[in-house]
Amino acid sequence: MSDISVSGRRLTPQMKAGLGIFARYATILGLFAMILVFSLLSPKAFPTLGNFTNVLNQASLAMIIAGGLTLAVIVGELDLSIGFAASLHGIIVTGLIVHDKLPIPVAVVIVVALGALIGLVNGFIVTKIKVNSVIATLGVGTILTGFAFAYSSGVPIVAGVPEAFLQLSLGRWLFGIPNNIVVMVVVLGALWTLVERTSLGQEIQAVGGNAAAARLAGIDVDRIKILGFVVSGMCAALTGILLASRLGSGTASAADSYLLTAFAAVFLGSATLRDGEFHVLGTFVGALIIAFGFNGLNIFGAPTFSQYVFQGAILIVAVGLSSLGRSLAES
Amino acid sequence: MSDISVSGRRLTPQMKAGLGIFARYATILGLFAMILVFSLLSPKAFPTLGNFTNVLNQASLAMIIAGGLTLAVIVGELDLSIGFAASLHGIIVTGLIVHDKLPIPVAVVIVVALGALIGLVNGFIVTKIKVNSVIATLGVGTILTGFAFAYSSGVPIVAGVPEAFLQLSLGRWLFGIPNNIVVMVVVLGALWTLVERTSLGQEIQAVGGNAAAARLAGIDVDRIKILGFVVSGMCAALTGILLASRLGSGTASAADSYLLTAFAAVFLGSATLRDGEFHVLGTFVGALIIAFGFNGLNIFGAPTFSQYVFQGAILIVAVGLSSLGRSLAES
Amino acid sequence: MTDTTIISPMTGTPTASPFIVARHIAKAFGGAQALKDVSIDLLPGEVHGLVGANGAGKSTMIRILAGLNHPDAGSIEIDGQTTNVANAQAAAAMGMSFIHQELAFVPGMTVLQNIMLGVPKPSRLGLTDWSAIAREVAPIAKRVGITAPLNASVKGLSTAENWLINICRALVRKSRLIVMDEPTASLSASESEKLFTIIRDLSRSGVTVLYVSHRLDEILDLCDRVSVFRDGRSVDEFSRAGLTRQKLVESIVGKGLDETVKPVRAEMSREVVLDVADISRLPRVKSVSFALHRGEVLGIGGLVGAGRTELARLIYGADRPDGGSMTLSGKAFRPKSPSAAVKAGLGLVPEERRAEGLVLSKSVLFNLGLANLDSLVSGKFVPLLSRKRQAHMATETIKALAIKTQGMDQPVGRLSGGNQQKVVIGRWLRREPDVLILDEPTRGVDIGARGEIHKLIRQLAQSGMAVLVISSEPDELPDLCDRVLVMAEGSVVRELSGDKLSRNAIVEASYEVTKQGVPA
Amino acid sequence: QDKPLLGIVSISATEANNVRYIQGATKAAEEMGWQVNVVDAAGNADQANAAIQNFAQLGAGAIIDMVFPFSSIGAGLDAAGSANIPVVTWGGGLGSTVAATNGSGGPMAIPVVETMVKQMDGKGSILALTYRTGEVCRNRETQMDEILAKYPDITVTKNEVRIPGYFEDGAQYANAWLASHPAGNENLAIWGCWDDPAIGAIGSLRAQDRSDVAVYGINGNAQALENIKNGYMTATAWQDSFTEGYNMVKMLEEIKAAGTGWTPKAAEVAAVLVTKDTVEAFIAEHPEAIQ
Ligand SMILES: Nc1ncnc2c1ncn2[C@@H]1O[C@H](COP(=O)(O)OP(=O)(O)OP(=O)(O)O)[C@@H](O)[C@H]1O
Ligand SMILES: Nc1ncnc2c1ncn2[C@@H]1O[C@H](COP(=O)(O)OP(=O)(O)OP(=O)(O)O)[C@@H](O)[C@H]1O
Ligand SMILES: [Mg+2]
Ligand SMILES: [Mg+2]
Repeated sequence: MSDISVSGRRLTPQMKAGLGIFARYATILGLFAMILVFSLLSPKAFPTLGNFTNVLNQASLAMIIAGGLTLAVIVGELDLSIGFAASLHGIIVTGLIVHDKLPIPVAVVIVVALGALIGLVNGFIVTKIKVNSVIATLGVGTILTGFAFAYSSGVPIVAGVPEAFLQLSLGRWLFGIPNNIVVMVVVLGALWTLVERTSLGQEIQAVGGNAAAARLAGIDVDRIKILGFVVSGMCAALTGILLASRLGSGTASAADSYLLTAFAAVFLGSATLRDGEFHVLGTFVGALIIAFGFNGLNIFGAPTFSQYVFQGAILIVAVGLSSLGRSLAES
Repeated sequence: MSDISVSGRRLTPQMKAGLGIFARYATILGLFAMILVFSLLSPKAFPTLGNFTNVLNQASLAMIIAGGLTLAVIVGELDLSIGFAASLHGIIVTGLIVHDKLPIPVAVVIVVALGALIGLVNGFIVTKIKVNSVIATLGVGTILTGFAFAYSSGVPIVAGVPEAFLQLSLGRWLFGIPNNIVVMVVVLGALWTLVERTSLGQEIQAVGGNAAAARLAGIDVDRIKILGFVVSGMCAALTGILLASRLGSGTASAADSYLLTAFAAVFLGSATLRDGEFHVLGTFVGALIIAFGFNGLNIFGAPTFSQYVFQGAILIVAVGLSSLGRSLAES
Repeated sequence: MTDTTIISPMTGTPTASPFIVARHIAKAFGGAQALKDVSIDLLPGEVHGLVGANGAGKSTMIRILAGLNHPDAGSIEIDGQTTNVANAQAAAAMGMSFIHQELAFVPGMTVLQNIMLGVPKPSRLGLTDWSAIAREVAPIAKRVGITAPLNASVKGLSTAENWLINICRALVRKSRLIVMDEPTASLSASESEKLFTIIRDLSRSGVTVLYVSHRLDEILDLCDRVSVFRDGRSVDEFSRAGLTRQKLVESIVGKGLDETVKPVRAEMSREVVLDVADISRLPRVKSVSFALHRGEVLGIGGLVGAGRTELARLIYGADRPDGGSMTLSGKAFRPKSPSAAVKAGLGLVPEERRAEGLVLSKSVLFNLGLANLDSLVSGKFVPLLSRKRQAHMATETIKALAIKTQGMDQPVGRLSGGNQQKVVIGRWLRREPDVLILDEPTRGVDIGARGEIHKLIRQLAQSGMAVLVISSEPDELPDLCDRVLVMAEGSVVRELSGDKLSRNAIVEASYEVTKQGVPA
Repeated sequence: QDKPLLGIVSISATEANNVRYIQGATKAAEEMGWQVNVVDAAGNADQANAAIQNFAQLGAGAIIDMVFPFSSIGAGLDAAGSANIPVVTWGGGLGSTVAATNGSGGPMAIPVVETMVKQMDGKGSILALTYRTGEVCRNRETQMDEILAKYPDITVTKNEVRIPGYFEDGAQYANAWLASHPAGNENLAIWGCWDDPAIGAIGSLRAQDRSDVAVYGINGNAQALENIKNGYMTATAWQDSFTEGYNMVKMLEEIKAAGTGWTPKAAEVAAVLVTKDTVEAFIAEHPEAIQ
């Protein structure tokens, strides 16, 4: 179907099969190629266990929120509220701990429940009132920003944040693995199992693949879509909490920019291993590519403008290789 | 199909027909209701010719960029590069005028052509390399931010911006109609004619409605998609130019925030008059709702946090009324 | 799961008390009264036929039973209890399963995942136990005729195989009622035969089957009783004894109909319009050659998966061949896209009208215009569409094809299946391409309209068009075509014309390869 | 290769004052034989933390945090602290383990607000464009509130702008505010907690031909100075961010030499009030301010 295949030689079936396999692994190859290049460019600072742990630690928050978003996009909806929601959650969790003196675990549980509630509201507006998810979640996100202002008057909550709360994200686990990484692995592992290995996961995939068919097959499409939003909302809450812990404060709009990062990760991931489908493992790889790109360019010390150019190019090239391979394989 | 219709009474066909009509006009009714309420709340300041002209003048830039985006979404793609592109265009147009001393019309033409080129690149990456449009345009947008930075080293181009360039957006036309409004009307009028009244427009709509069917009906789908991106890119350029003229400078990231506004307008518009389809007139109404909502709440003097809450609610309610009416009508 | 577990052991007889009784059902969509007054009852263990012209309301009635639409008036009793089928889950819980006219499958999933869509699955520790499921499903899939491996993606499968998946799903659910809305429309003879055997087995073991089809011979062959819908009303109910095709046709159409219009064959021109030489795209199409003449209707028959659709796509530029060449009117022809093929003078009516033929959300007028845009514009400098020309074109086509629509502005997705098919064909009438390829042109088209479409195809040929018709229904080709190529496993195995052209010859040739092992 | 590394994390490498500061810092670093590496965190605090961690990973000699308040770079400070790398802030305040700060910017508001109040004769209406999430802007707002508390005849309407989007927000808030504050009734002024929102508001004023409203900004970026020259802005306070950057880097040597004995301190550089009357002289003295 690609015009590129028009020109000249025809591909043999073997070559096509090869290209098909290449397409599946192109983003992962891209990731490794990028790591290799940065390792050659900054051999002392980049390819160290310390730095890799560091990158994974940094990327964990984005991975958690992107993992949640993955469920929303698998069921065929966009959730634009996650960034704004995570900002609000960060403010509320610090508020509950600092002002209301709640024990940290209680505050965390309340905020995750609030995240689920926001997801429920999103899901209800989308499935029952049938508002397009772009408008619904943008609207809810805007409202949440208002709430964040109302709760904090826009002033970051800083004073009196207990050390124990900071340790939530700064602390380390067995073998010195940072807590953030542990939380991320648990969350993504749970999401992966849910989607790929349970019968609920089958329904989730079916709704996203063809909602009409899923409905005809007797799947409660609305329930599944709401579930997608709830998971997305809960992951946003987790990220908001960990971010507040990492920053040491609850700050309005601190997490807003996760929205674009999460989207980039999720869509990058859809080119990984599968043919343009969203999946949790892909999102993980997508987030890794973004994080290593940022880190490697930083460490190499590229001028600011070229950092942007490379970051943009990495996105396109990583997906482009895979897409091109696939379309040639299918030509 | 809605669960609401299951419960209890059945709607008569007449009621359903009525609801169907209501659904078509709900967003427009919402706009008028909103204007009415604000007029009652702030009878002196809000419902004046001067204020309405100001709102329209202010909204013109968002309308132009959203009008372009409408074409991209009609052909079934997202263009996330528009905000970043408009920022870059603003810098380049001032640069061409101030540093390269080009006549204003020449500079404008060059920058609009550059907008078309960026659209072409987006379109090429999406159709030929087959990269998902979210990744492609996010990547291109990031690269453009890098270019904006490289071109201006991050310093706004200010000194020596000629008054004539400022008059581009500050000037007024016959009967004192601001230039921005004139440009907006011309651009949206042209886009509307293109989409609704030409054979090319039929192809554009067909590609968005069902690309596979359009292809088999003999339409060059790739060409049409590229066209959608090119139009979107040109409108982003126009908005960037007018914004630079309004600010009197070319400033990096000045137009970035248009991205979300344009998306909100386009998706709001899809609930207007038609059944969830994107169209130029709808986008215009969507942008009006956003602009009047912001203006009215401000004039009424609502506190910042409640402004966010109301803005979010306006989005959801305007679309929700229409969607609910439609789903009841079709139940 | 073995065969015996799918089928509940109870053996019912048609005299038992009815399983489902629907009375005076009415349903309107917007202004369109799809059902006016429909009553039907289904007895345990019977095969109940449901027939009627396109748009008569068959699918709507089925969607109401399935809980997808809700009636405006009337009542439904299941096992003597008045019930409201709230949604698809409720229908499944009541023991009903459905094979809807619109295909229900998820493109990104495997065959097995699609079969199990919405079916409760065994699990271990909350995780789905796929290997156990595969063991149970495999024999059923085989029995239905699914040849693809269960873990293959459904993306590369043909329409027919996707239908088989839907049928398989209905069998895997242990249902008391299986509703099939035109299941054979996409199947060829051998799959159909397999399906009939399954239906008879099901019936014997007490499962009720509601069977919708436009193929009346099947209905007569298979059904214990037949209900006829006409214009949203249930007008007749026949039992098998003494029912003839003639009676059925009269009841459907509301008047007599001469079905035996053998098309008049004009003297065929020897002028070759399209010459195809050794076109391949492995593994689906292997070195196919033929010539298509001006004024000729050339049929391509064969079994499902024989490669006919793929051949059409190659000719049309929708896919690219790995080898071979073509000429069109003597000039080398190598379209790089369908749009190039259309410019060169080709037209295609695709197999999948909803997915590949129509912009469902757009109006009839819009869809009819798509291949004719050049002729609909006025104005020299700006190609503005002329509403007058559009309306004229649409009115003419709607009339010519007797498309049942509320008006030319009705969204095409709301037409009944057969009428949607007519819109796809109608698009090309006005454009008058040199070569028109029709892939399963009468799929889902009612008996009256089928005759009309056949007549129309002959007329097009007579006016000088070269027509290529692909059909899986062996009955269709002998009447319609001057010449028929039979394909099997990607190759043309037989050319039939004149006296040798008959239903049986086509069926026989379809199995040629399988017998000989290697294609010619 | 073995030159000490100065890591700079900027909130927005495309904002004029940030750029000036980076230029000053770079100049000083060159003089000292350091190499400079700038990361643009694009307003994203988490990204800023990541960048600081990356610099710590790299074994940087020192790290400058631009504008992110110390309260939002907890993880970064933690990483730098364990690697014994001093972190200084520009406009990020002094706290936690921050070694030094300047550009706090809060006091810069005082001369501007005082000028504004004087020109309004102590009565009238003000539209204040604020940004409370930012430490600097919040301090400026507090300064303004303290001064205005003495003038009961001045009513203030406060609106929060967003980043990004401050131009558009400034313009839209101005539009709405102007609609209920017609010309000729009272003294009117628009105050931006930094120049850019005020510049957005100027666009609205000019589009409506309203020359009765005085506009005040803070920071003194090139565009603000240009607007003062042309009479569209009344006053701004010029922040000498180049010198701030330069001085801060020079101080890094002292900080590193003192090691654990260092006492954190603020080393502010005075701002310059620029008005229509002084703008020509000012530009003559600081030609770099409008480049
Ligand atoms: N969602 C809808 N909106 C509007 N009209 C509809 C809708 N669904 C069906 N109709 C109309 O209802 C009538 C009955 O349609 P239905 O699909 O039940 O016919 P059918 O008997 O199944 O025909 P076919 O044999 O062509 O499949 C048609 O006129 C159709 O246009
Ligand atoms: N590589 C492929 N990937 C995806 N789909 C394919 C591929 N090859 C063929 N198909 C589709 O599979 C379907 C069946 O193709 P084929 O031509 O082999 O069968 P056919 O003889 O037309 O039989 P049928 O009666 O099922 O249409 C067609 O719709 C074709 O477009
Ligand atoms: Mg039907
Ligand atoms: Mg076929």
